[in-house]
Amino acid sequence: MSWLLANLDMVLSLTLDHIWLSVVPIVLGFLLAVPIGAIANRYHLVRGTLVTASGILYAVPSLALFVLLPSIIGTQILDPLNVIIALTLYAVALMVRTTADALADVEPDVIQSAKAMGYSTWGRLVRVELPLSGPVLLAGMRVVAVSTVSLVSVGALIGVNSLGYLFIDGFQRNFPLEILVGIIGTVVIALVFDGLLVLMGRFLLPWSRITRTNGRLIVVQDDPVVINP
Amino acid sequence: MNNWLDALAWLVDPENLTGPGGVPARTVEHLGYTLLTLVIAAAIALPIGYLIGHTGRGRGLAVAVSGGFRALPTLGLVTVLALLMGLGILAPLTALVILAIPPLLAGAYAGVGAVERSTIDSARAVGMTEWQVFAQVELPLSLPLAISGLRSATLQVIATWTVAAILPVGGLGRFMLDGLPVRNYAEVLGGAIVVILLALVIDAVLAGTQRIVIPRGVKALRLASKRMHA
Amino acid sequence: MLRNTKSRILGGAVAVIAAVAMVGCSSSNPTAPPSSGSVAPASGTVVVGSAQFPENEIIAQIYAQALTANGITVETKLSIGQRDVYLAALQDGSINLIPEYSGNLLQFYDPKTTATSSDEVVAALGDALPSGFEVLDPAKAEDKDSYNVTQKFSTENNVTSLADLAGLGIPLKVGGNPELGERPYGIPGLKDIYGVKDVTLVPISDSGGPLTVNALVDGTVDLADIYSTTPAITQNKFVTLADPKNMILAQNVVPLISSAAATDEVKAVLNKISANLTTAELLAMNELNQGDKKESPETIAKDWLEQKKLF
Amino acid sequence: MIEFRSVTKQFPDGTRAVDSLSLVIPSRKTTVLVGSSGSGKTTILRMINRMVDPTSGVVEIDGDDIAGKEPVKLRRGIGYVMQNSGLLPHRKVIDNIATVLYLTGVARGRARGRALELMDTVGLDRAFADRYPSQLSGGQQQRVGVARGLAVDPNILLMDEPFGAVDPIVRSELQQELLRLQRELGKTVVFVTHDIDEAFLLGDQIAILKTGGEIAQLGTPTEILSNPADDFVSSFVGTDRGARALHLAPGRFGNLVIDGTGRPAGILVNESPTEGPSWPGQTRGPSTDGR
Repeated sequence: MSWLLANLDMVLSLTLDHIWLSVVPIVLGFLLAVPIGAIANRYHLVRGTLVTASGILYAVPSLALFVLLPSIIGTQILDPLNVIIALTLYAVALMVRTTADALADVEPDVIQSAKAMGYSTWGRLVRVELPLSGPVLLAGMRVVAVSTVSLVSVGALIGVNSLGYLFIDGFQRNFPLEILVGIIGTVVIALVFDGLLVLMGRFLLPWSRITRTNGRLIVVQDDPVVINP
Repeated sequence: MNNWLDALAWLVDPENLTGPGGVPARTVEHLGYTLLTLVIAAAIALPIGYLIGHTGRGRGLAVAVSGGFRALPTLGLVTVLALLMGLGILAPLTALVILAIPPLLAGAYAGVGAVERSTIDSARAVGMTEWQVFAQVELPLSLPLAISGLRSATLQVIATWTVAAILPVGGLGRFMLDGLPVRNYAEVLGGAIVVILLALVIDAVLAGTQRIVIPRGVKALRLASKRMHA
Repeated sequence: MLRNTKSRILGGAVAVIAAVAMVGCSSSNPTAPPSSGSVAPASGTVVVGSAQFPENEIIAQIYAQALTANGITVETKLSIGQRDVYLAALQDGSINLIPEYSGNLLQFYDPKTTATSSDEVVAALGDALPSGFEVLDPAKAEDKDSYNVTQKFSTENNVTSLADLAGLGIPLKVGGNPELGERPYGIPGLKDIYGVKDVTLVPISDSGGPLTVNALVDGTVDLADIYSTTPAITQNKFVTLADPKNMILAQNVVPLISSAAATDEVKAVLNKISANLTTAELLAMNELNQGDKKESPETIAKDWLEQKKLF
Repeated sequence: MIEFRSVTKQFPDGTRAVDSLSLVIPSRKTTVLVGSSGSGKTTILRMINRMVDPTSGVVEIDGDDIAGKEPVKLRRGIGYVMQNSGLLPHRKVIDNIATVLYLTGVARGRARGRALELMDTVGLDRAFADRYPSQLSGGQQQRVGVARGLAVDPNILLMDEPFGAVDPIVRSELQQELLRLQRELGKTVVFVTHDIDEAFLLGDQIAILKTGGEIAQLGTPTEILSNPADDFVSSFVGTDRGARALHLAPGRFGNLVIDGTGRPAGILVNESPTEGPSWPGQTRGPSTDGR
C-alpha cells in the first residue's frame, strides 16, 4: 500500500495512458464497423469475405501485430499508433461480424412492415434495423471494450507504456504487488467502460432490458461467437 | 513487403525446420500446451456451464465472473503467477486456463439456454430423468453454441500462448520473444505465420466437427426457419 | 433482397473503399495519447529513452531530471525494449538520448572488435557508431553481463572461471534473456571463445531478474547471466565466473546521443553526471529499486541528484 | 379416475394458481379444463403427472395418492401432448414416437415397430418415419405428438392446448381425429384449452375455470349451456350476449339457422349433411352435438 501511495503519480499517469490507448480503438472500431457490417449484411459475397478475414485476424497474436505494423504502414516503432491501429483492427473485425449478425437477426416481420409503411432502404436501416440491433451491438461493444482494455497492456512489451508497464517492471524486480496493482487497475478500467456502455444502453435503448427480456438476447449477449481475441 | 519475403525465407530455411528449436517441434509443443489448457479449462467450465444451463440458476453470477475473467490481462497474470509459482509451465497454464474459461462457460450455458423450453419441458413430461433430460436433450441440442465457445476459446488460447514465452517455455511464442529483442522480424513474422496457420487449421477442424456433431434435425430446423425468412 | 451481380460488385467496391478509408484514417489519426505523442520532438527537445530494465531506467531518469533542472525541454520514453529495439528507436528519431553500456554497444556495431579495456572500448566506439550519433564521457560506473554459478556448483565442479567450463564435459544450461542466443558475449562466445561444446540457453525475459536468479538457485539452469550490479548476486552468494579472455568487454555507463541534440549545454550536464556515477552507487540504487523498498526510478534518481548536490 | 382433493398451488413468487380445488375426473371420458390465461388450467393438468407438485391437498389416481409415486415412473405411464408438440428436434419422427418406449427399456426394433403402428393409428403416412420434426407441417407434428403420447398405451392422456398453434382447418381435422381415437381407445383424457367451442366439441365433462384455479361450473356441455351457474359462465360461453342463441329463418332448402349476431350458421335439415342437398352447411355448437 505504501508503495502505491509513493508511486500514485506514476500509476495514475499510466492509467491515463491506458485509458487513451483503449478508448480510441473502441470508439473508432464501432464507428467503422457499423457501416461495414451493414454492407456485409446486405451483400452476401462481402459478408463471406469479411467473416473469413475477421477469422484470420483473430488468429494473429496481438504481439506480432504490434511489432509488425511499423513496417507495414510506416509508423515509428515506438508510436502508440501501432497499438491503437492494431486494436482498432481487432475491434472492427469483431464488430463487423456482430453488426452483420445483429441486422440479420431483426425480425423479418418488422422489416416487412417498415417496407410497407414506405421507408426507403437507407431510412429503414437507420431508423428501424440499427435501433433494433442496438441490444446486440451493445453486447458486442461490451466484449470489445473489455478485451481492448486487456490487450493494451501487451503494448508494454514493445515500449508503448500503459498499466502493462507495471507487469514488466514488477516481473523484473520480483514485485508481485506492482503487477497486482496493474491487474486491478486494468480490471477497474474495463469494468468502468462496461458500466458506461450499460448506462448508455439504458439511455439510448430504454425499450430494451437486455438482461431481462427474452432468451435470445441473453444468448447473444454471451454469444461465444463474439470473440475476445 | 520485404518482411514477408524474409519471413518466408526464414520459414523454409532448413535450419529452422529441424531440431528441438525447429518449427515442427515448436508447433507440437504449442499444440500440446493448447490442448492441455483446453482440457483443464473444459473440465472446470463445462460442468459449471451445464449445471447453470440445466438448473437455470447462477447465470447472473456466471456472467459477472466471466466478464471479470475476460477483463484480466493475460500478460499481468502470466508475470504475477510466474513470480508466485515459479518457473515452469504451471504459471502460464493457469493464466491461459483463466482466459479459456469464459467462452467455454458461455458456450455451455448459452447452448442449453438456446434450447426451446417446451422441448425440455416435454422431455421431462414424458418421463425422462434429469440426467436423461441433460444427456439426451440439452447436451446434443446445445452443441452448436458449445462448440462455437470451444472454437473461440481455442483461437484465443493458440494466439495468447505466445505471450507466455517471456518465461522459459517452448511453443511458437519462442520465435516471437526471441526475435523481438534482436529485431529479427523475419523470425517474429515467421513464428506469427505459423501461429496463424495453426489456428486456422485447428479452427477448420473444429468447424468440421461442428458440422458433423450438430444433430441433423437441428440443421433441418435451421433450413426451415431460413426458408421462412427468405 | 437484391442479390444480382451488380449489387455484389457494388458491395465489394464499397467494402474495399471502407477498408482503405479505415486504414487511411487510422494511420493519420491525430488522437494519440497526450503523454507520448507520436509527433517528432520539437527541435531542442531531448527525448530520453531507456532499455527495458530498471537500472537503465534509473540512469535515464537521472539524465532527464538533470537536464530539466538545467532548463532543457525533456520528454521521456522509458522501458522501450532491448538494444536492437531502442537503437532502432534512436535511429528513427523516436528518442535521441539513452544511457548505454560501452562494451555491448561496441560489440553491437562491431562484433569482431578487439578492444577490451574501458579506454579501448570508448575509443573504438567513436569509429563504430553510425554517423549522426556519438557517446559522451563514460562514467566510472560499470555494469556488465556476468556469468554466475551457485557456491555448490562452483565447489563441486571446481569452477571459478569461464575457462573452466570447457573441461567439465557435462551439458550446461544458461539462464538469461533470449538475445543471449545471438550476442557475441552470449552462447556464441561461450562456444567460440571458451570452447564450451554442449551449452544451451534457457530464455527468461526478465533481464537477469528474480526468475533467472531462482532458476539458478533451484538448479533449473547451471549458469545465469546476471548484471554485475544486481544485489541478488551477493545476497545468494553466487560465484561470478572470471572472464580471462575478456569475452565480456568493459561496460562503462555512457550517454549515447544523436549529434543534433548534443548541444554544449546538454553535454556539460551529462558529463557532469558521468563524472560522479560509480559502480557502488549503481549497486545501491538497484538495491533501493529491487530490494524491500521498491522505490521508483524517478525517486531514486531524484535522491541521488540531491545527495550529490548536482544542479 | 383422477381425484383432486382440496388442492392448492402457490408459486414461490406468491401467486396462487390453484386454490383448494376439488375435482373428480372420470375414467375413459374426456374432461376439458377451459379458462382464460391465468386460470390455472395448465397447472392443474401438470399436477396429474407431478410436473407440478401441489402446495397442499391430495391428487389421487385410482385411489392412490400420487405424492408417494416416483415422478419419472409416474410420467412414463401417462401420455402427454402439448402445444407446439414438444418434439425433440434432433430425433427422427419414429424415434420421437418411441421415446418413452426407449426410456422404459423396450428393445429398439420392437419400439420402432410399435411406433410405426402408432403412425397408422394417428393417421400419419409411414413415409414420414425418417423425417425430422422440422420437416413436417404443424398439423403433422401434432399427430406425432399424439402418437408419442399413446406409445406406452397409457390409461391417461394429458393434452395441454395441443391444437392451439395450428390453423383452423387443421385444428378441425385434428379435433375430429381425436374424437375418432377416443371412440376407439377410450382413454381418460384431460384436455386443456381456452377455446370454449373446442371444449364443447370434445368434452364429456367440462370444467370452466376462473382466475386462481377456481371452478366456476362443472358439467356436461348441455348442462352448462342450459343452466349457466353464474354471470361469469354466461359471459364465458357467450349466452349473455345471445351469442349462443340460435333461431330459425325460412330458406330455399329448409330453415336457416341464424346465430346471435344475425349471421347464418347453417341450414337445419333432418337428414345427415352428406345426404342432404348441395349445401353441406353444418351448425356448430352443442345444439347439433351428435354424440
